[in-house]
Amino acid sequence: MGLLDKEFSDGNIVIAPVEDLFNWARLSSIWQLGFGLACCAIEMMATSMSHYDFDRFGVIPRNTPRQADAIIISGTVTLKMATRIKRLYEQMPAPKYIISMGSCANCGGPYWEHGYHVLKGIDRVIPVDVYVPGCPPRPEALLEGLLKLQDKIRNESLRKKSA
Amino acid sequence: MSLKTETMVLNMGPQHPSTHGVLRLELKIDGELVLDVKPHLGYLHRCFEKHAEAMQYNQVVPYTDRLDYLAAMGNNWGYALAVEKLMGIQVPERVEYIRVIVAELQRIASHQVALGSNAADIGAFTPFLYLFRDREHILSIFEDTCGARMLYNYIWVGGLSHDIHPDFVKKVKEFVSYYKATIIELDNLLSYNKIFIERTANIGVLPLDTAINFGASGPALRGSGIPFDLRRDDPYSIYDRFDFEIPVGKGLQGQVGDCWDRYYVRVREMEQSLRIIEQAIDHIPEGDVQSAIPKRIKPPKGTVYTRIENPRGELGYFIISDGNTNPFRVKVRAPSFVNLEVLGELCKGHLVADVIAILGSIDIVLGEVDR
Amino acid sequence: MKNAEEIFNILKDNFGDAVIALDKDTPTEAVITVDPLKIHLVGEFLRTNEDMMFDSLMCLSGVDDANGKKVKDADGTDIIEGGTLSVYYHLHSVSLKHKITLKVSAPREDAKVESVENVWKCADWHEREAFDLVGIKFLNHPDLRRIMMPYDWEEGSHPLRKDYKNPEFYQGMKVPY
Amino acid sequence: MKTYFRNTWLGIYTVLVGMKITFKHLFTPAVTIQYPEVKLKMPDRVRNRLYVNIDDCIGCDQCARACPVSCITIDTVKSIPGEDLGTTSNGKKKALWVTKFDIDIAKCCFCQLCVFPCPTECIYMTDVYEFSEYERERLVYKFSSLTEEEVNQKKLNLEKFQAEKEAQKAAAAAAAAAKPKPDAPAQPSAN
Repeated sequence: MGLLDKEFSDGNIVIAPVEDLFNWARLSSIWQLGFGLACCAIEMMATSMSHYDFDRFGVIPRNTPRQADAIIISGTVTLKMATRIKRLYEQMPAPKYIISMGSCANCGGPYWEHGYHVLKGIDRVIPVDVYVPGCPPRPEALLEGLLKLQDKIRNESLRKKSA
Repeated sequence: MSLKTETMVLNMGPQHPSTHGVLRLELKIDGELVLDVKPHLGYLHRCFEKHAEAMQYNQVVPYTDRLDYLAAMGNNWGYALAVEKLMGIQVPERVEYIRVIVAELQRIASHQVALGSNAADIGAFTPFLYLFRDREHILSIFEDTCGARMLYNYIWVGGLSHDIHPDFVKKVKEFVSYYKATIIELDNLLSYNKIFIERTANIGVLPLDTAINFGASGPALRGSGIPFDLRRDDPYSIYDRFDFEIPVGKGLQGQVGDCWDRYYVRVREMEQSLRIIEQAIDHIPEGDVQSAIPKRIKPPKGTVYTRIENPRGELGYFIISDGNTNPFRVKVRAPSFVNLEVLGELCKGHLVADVIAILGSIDIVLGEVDR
Repeated sequence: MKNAEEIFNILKDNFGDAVIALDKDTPTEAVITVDPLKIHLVGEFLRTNEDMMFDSLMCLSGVDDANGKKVKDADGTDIIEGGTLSVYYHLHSVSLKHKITLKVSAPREDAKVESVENVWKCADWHEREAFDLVGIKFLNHPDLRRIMMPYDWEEGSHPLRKDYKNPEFYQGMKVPY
Repeated sequence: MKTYFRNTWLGIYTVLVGMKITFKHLFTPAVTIQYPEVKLKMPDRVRNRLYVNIDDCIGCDQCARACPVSCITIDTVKSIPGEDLGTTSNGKKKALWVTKFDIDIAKCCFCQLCVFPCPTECIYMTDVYEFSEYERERLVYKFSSLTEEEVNQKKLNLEKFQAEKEAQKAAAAAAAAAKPKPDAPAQPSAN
């Protein structure tokens, strides 16, 4: 997970305040990988625009995976794209978080039955932290997913890997 | 002194910062000069045509939404028209009027994203924010009408899923008068901005005969200077009752058919859409919007090809029916798919940075390129 | 402005046996059936002839007619043997404003159709798509590769055929739900 | 030279025009919705999470058939005579136990096609849009109000009832067969 893993992996030292500080820093500046796949990407764009304003939560789109903390899988993941997404995910530095946005990313969505070229859920390739249902989810729903993710980060421990 | 450089192959995408979805471009470059562009598609191939074969006719409508997700109303309409033509259904007047209004609103909303992302790719971010702000008005009208923000499933075969909301007329009128003023703002902010003109004028010139031979349609074709619009040249629905102009590229800032012309045609088209809405909104007749919806959709054997003018160009549906409740084959002639073919032709001889400007000015939506 | 019957007669005069039939019975549009190995000549004629001027190809669609025999293959899955694959061409003339639909059919096992890529440029990707999804080979096409499916997708498997069966795995990813 | 200066002047001037427009927007009210604190009022036709009022469901399976993505699965068990399942709110008599009514909301495409055919209007789309989850399994909503034991009980009841009916029928048939032809030739036995 990061900096303090090895030193404190088995000790009983009280590191709660440090933990809190780390988690607070992490949750309030989730830089996302600016990366759209399909219909949900338009709602993701709408979320970062003036009406919903992603920036209020410290979410700033970054164009390179090397600087990103979170990736929002916004749309249908096809088999052709899945390998690329996996590579992008691997390029991101830890800790990294994934929001699966919309039905298609959750489990193939409307394409789960006959989609010969659709990956049935991004969780078959990379681990997902929050599933946001909707087709596409309203911008508020995406914001709520983000708040859920922040909750998750807030309760994380440095000693235990949870992601 | 001439420096000898080797050609290099550069990959753009499928993940890339420009806002046009998952497209991979293989650029062959000599220094900064682009020698050749090879688009690689299929990163969003969602098997629409296979799904359509497995669904009943009315169940295909939600899937058509997801083709060109910026202009879902147009997709619904094209499909509904095709099946109506196959079955010989005459839809009521009220339905026709509502369809025209929502389709024109959708055209504005779609062009807003197109213009905004075109500008944002080049580096002008403020117009993007403003255009998305105005787009929310249209989305809220649609949400009142049918309950969804983006993928509506509103236009059904033979009718509409809901009648219009009681506030619909009032809200649309408010929007029209508001947006007429805002387009002028957009013009001053972006269209006549010298920096923007420098980035787009004389870039990616598309000559008319190339455009026709490549089958380009929509603003990409009209930017080259031909007033070809299916709403007038192959009229469907009730478009022949409205008075509107077809904006064409005139080469005001450079040659005819450059990126700026294509951009400007879109801006002027939004104005014309507002004009059509103004003419239609006061004349919505009374009636039932669901009276012509068939109980069971079972068209006779045969083939049909219909096309409508979607924001991106000519959207065609080719449906083969074998007399069952499921379509035998549905093929979508997606405007972006055809328009994208011309990209290779346009980019030759330009700089790498111009590729983004050209791509933005063609305005593709990968959902319908790959289907 | 010409209707389908006049166009058919003119084509018949010029190409004889290469133009096979005119199907007027469909409820919406008449379809002219053409020999798959002569389609590029017919297309060239239609595009350049002064009475025709079909300068734009609206749509080109590959279709699996599924009119063959349904049989079971070795492991019990239904496959179709025999029959034809078809390509539909929808043409439109910008200047003369008329439309026509052409159709060619080729045997399913070895479907070969002449490419019209050098007649209408936009046929290029449409033909690649028809090759990719239906499996029709276009002769003299400059770049006949898969377009939608990955390049390393199983050889000879074309998803829009009616007897297509999903693969279990692609590059270690499970395909079915 | 002249064009150079002209271009420079145009560049500066048009940028200033743009800046004037953006400056004006400093004084327009902000459009941002302060989401977690302020929530928009949803329009009355809004299409979000599906909800099933299971008390009204008669198990007719029409929504499942209308669904283009088949995300609804319904299992039913026939009731036996004498069992009272009650009526729905619009007076339809129920005849089936709905033993399973699952909606996989993760597959749902929110098209509302399932809502229209429902005869009792028990399936509808609500305005709840905040329902993201940490686990995918929790997005499968189970609406059936019967517990597993109850379901098994119902199935057992039906089986018992059917067995009884079969037995009765068989007895009746045997009686009927026995009566008219008392000395019919013996059935050729298989073994």
